[in-house]
Amino acid sequence: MTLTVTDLAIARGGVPVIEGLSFALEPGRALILRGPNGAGKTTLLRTLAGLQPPLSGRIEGAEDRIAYAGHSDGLKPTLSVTENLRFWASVFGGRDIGPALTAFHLDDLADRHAGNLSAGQKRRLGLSRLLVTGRPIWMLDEPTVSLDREAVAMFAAAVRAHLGQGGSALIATHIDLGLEGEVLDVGPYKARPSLDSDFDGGFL
Amino acid sequence: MTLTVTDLAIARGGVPVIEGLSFALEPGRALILRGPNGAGKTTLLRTLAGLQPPLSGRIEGAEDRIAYAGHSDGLKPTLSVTENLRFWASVFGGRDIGPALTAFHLDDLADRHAGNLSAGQKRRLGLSRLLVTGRPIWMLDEPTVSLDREAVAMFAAAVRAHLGQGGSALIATHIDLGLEGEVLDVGPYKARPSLDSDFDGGFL
Amino acid sequence: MTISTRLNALWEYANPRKFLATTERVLPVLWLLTAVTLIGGLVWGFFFTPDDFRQGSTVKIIYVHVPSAFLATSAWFMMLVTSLVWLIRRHHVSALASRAAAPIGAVMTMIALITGAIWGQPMWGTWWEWDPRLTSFLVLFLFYLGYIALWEAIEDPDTAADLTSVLCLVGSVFAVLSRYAVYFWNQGLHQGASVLRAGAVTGADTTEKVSNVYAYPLLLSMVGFFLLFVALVFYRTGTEIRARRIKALLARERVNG
Amino acid sequence: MIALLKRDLVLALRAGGGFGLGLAFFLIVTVLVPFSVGPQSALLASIAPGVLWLGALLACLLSLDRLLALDWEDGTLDLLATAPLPLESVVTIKALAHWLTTGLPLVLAAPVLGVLLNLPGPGFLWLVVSLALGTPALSVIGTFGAALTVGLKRGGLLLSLLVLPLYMPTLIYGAEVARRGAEGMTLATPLMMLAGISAAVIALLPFASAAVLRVNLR
Amino acid sequence: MIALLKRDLVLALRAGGGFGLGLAFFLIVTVLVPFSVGPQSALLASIAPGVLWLGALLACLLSLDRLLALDWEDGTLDLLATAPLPLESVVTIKALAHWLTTGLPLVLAAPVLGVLLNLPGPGFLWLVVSLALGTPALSVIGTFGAALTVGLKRGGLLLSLLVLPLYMPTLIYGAEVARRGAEGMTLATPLMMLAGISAAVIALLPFASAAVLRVNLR
Amino acid sequence: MIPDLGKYAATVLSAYGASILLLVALVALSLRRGRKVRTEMEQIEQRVSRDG
Ligand code: HEM
Ligand SMILES: Nc1ncnc2c1ncn2[C@@H]1O[C@H](COP(=O)(O)OP(=O)(O)OP(=O)(O)O)[C@@H](O)[C@H]1O
Ligand SMILES: Nc1ncnc2c1ncn2[C@@H]1O[C@H](COP(=O)(O)OP(=O)(O)OP(=O)(O)O)[C@@H](O)[C@H]1O
Ligand SMILES: [Mg+2]
Ligand SMILES: [Mg+2]
Repeated sequence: MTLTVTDLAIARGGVPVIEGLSFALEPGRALILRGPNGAGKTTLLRTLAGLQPPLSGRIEGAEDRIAYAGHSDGLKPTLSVTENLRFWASVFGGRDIGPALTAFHLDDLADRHAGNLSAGQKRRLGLSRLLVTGRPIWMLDEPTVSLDREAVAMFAAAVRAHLGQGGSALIATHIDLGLEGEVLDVGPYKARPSLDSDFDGGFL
Repeated sequence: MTLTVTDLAIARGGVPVIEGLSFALEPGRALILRGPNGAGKTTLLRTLAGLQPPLSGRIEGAEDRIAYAGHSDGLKPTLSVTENLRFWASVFGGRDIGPALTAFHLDDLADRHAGNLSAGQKRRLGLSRLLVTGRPIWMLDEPTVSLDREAVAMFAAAVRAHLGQGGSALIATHIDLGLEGEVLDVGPYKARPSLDSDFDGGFL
Repeated sequence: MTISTRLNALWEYANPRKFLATTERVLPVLWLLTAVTLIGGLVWGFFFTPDDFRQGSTVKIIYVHVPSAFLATSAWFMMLVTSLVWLIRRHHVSALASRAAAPIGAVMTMIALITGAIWGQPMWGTWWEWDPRLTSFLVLFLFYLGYIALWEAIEDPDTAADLTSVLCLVGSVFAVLSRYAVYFWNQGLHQGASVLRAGAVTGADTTEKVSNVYAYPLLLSMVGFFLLFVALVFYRTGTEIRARRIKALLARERVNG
Repeated sequence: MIALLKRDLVLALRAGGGFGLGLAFFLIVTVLVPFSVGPQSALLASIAPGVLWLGALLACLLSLDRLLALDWEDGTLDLLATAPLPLESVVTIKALAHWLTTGLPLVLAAPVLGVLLNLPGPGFLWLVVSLALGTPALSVIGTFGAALTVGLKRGGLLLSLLVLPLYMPTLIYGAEVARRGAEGMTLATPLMMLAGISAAVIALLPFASAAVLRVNLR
Repeated sequence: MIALLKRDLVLALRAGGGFGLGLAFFLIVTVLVPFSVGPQSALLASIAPGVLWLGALLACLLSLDRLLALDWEDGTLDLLATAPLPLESVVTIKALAHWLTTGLPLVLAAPVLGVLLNLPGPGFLWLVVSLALGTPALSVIGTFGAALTVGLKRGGLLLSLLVLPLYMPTLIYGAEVARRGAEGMTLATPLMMLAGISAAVIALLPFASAAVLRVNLR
Repeated sequence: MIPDLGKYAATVLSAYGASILLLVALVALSLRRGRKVRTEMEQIEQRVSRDG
């Protein structure tokens, strides 16, 4: 099923940041979100993931189909790598965690506490969570932060495999991931609320 | 004054991660630290900054000359951008914050609360702190995380200006910063604890 | 006009601009009426009523004590209603009116507590007694404090409105529960509700009546307190609306700039 | 759901003794009371049921700020909110885990501390009964408070301020049961009220908590 | 140094009423006592000084976990440790800011709460004096505890557990001064002990706190 | 002018005093904040309409 976004407007902290955004994300495709710092990429991903309501516009085909990965990984430092991953697997219906560990070369670290990993190792563990969700649409906010070159390649391979199985991905990033996919620059959709708009309907 | 590191060995969580590392960082030069995830870059920087003691080896010319910037920025979300920066300026001896704000294009954001900035804007504020410390050696741990391309260029310009004034910089990063400087790969110095080494001298 | 169209007309005041325009017109009159009734009631009560044979001149405290106590509870009730309106119909003015009313309610509660404490000293020989009625007012005061603190602590206005509204709802339920609990826990010394009983006002109630000499100025000063409350709520809601608009304007300027 | 409960319990155990600490705090508060009010045993006996209830309440209260805040800070709540679990059950399980790690140990430890404070003989049974009925309500109400304040940077004290008045009815009836029990008086009414409050709160409040949490996650 | 103090005070104010909340907690604890031990005013009067001291202590205690933990979490402590300020003065200023935002308001509010608990007339003066002498010690000791637990993920309760025994001498002498004051007895000895403890703690403990903090930052 | 309040003069006067003080403070603070916010809003509205 395609994720369709029509004429979306979103706000952060009560201030509109993006408006008039429309796109469609088909199964098997990846869409790379770009835009300068503060453009509203994070806000857009959170809105699509259902964490905050849009100001206006329609989002179709998102309900319960999204695996979201934000700036923080949701790891518990006192649980081991396996325990962290197994927890998410059982929340999302109990998939096997073996393939996820292998895809991100975590087998050697499996029994380490997540708190004792380096920044990049933590991130790899956070990304491996995507594989156990079984959700078709991945929404990733700067997934490759702290990853070394080899790990970025692992990540790209994981995304490609996901697309190959009919999944899709929406990825906000500032660097080049080595992924083929359309690029959506959110810069042009920057919200410019007109100054004389009605005081009546709200305060803007 | 040159920062000289001789035969350094460092440990993280009781486990040696790097040993036999020696290098010298002269004024006006930048040294780029590279190495795969978990190689020990963060540990090395924290040791040089004096936050943790080395296992063995000597560090000369570091005392009170280092401005450290780690994975987190030390920003207070309820203080404004100016207030955050002015605090650090007065801790480090009361420099003017104007140039720092300008160098990272923060003038427009000056009155915003730091908590309401996007990830990249926060990072820019964190980096601008370096300019008000007046310290000659910068130690930066993945400084360009979340920065867009334009901001990475700002950062590179700031580093170049710092080097031009006789400062030096040690930067751990996975991406290309567009900075000329020697590269130090810490990979080869990975500690290989010999299993038969003396049990007496500290259980290893 | 049928009742429903009348009600619909009422909703129009949930529009910030309309609200501002209307209150702007009404407020001067309201302030004037407030001054007349409040000062009238208090002066009448303070200067022109006789002393009670048992309580002496302390009976005059009733003219501030009872109206403030009455408004302390009424203000919370108003906040409950406006919170519900916000949660159901999402009219911003309604949420802001709750916010504007809370400090007034808190001050009224404080006045009731302070005058009561001062009154208690000669009457019961102590400043404070864990009497259920006094205690439930203390609890009410704590609810006010928590409610105000929550508003202050949250930055995003809509989030703050949602959270404080839910708090007000849940808090109201617990406030009622506390009141019952407190009455169960300690049967107190305080007067029963005598003023508001019709019999008391007309003098037909013999046991606990507040005689007419006291009742009329008391009623007047209650009206005065009530009008003061209304005027303050109107005025402060206007302030909140403007503050909110400032925030929106600045934010928009930032986005465009 | 069971995975979440299990994880919360493991976390409580690993975080340097989630069980032990609530208990230790309870113990210490109880121990501090004789130091602050003086050691006369008649006086202590007369305030013992109340002090134990108050100590239990404060021990509960103190552990509330880690109930949701940790999961908020590291992004777990965002991820849970997009997971196939309804937030209502997330909140209920959090409250259950809190009770298992804080309330239950308090219930079990209360008789021991009763000895320290010269609690009269018949009081022990009713102290335990009242705590067993009341502490679940404390956990559920606390979860509501935690959900209200979770967005706020370290809302620890605001949380206390909001939650304490909500604890009032439970405390009054609970302490009343314990006190009447200790003095051998009839206690059917407060006992029923306590049970009623607990039941109502457990049945209804999770909906409010989930709603509030959803708002805070925006 | 002044910059740090000023920043801490501003932060306390901005964080949704840093001042108000410690106070509110103190108020609430005091209010809960009659609910749990019952409303008899003679009983209340006899435990009033102790309860007020205990309430002040708990209010202090509750705000300790934000004393250093916030600065730890966002990396500020790392940066401060590499700044030209000695850690000893950082720690002292933190304690001072804590006292100004928590201890001082408690001292000022205590008489009002004394009224609620029927504190006997002469007790008011000595309650205030003992709190004014004792709360600085509470802040300094608390800072030590906070420094000790700052590395641990949400060591809130562990902190309480470690700090409470350290609070014991201050509490004992402080409550004793207040109690003797209320009963009109002589109180020179406990008063001098209290003052002595405060002075010694303020002079020496910051060194221990700084040492411990340095270890925790590694 | 002041009526004879007997031995309770201090009580009654302090009760009235405290209440009136609190009421006046409440009104004064409300008015002060109201004025401030109003002028601020007008300034910003003017600036906004001039610029945009
Ligand atoms: C001799 C002393 C006192 C007298 C004669 C007195 C009298 C009254 C009266 C007549 C009412 C109105 C009842 C009603 O309208 O429902 C009232 C209400 C109230 N009084 Fe007092 N009072 C006294 C002392 C106190 C004290 C010491 C306090 C608290 C510190 C206090 C707190 C209150 C409160 C909170 C109410 C409102 C109760 C309600 O509306 O249900 N009073 N008082
Ligand atoms: N809590 C907040 N309150 C108010 N405004 C905010 C808040 N958080 C972010 N903003 C603002 O909203 C805008 C969009 O932020 P967002 O985080 O979505 O940007 P982004 O595209 O993800 O940027 P980055 O690349 O730096 O992560 C920014 O201008 C930011 O300053
Ligand atoms: N608290 C800890 N306890 C034990 N081991 C740790 C701890 N933190 C990190 N480590 C381990 O120490 C090693 C070095 O970690 P460090 O953070 O210095 O790596 P890094 O080079 O910065 O990696 P990255 O590029 O991922 O940030 C890693 O193997 C890591 O797993
Ligand atoms: Mg972002
Ligand atoms: Mg690192």
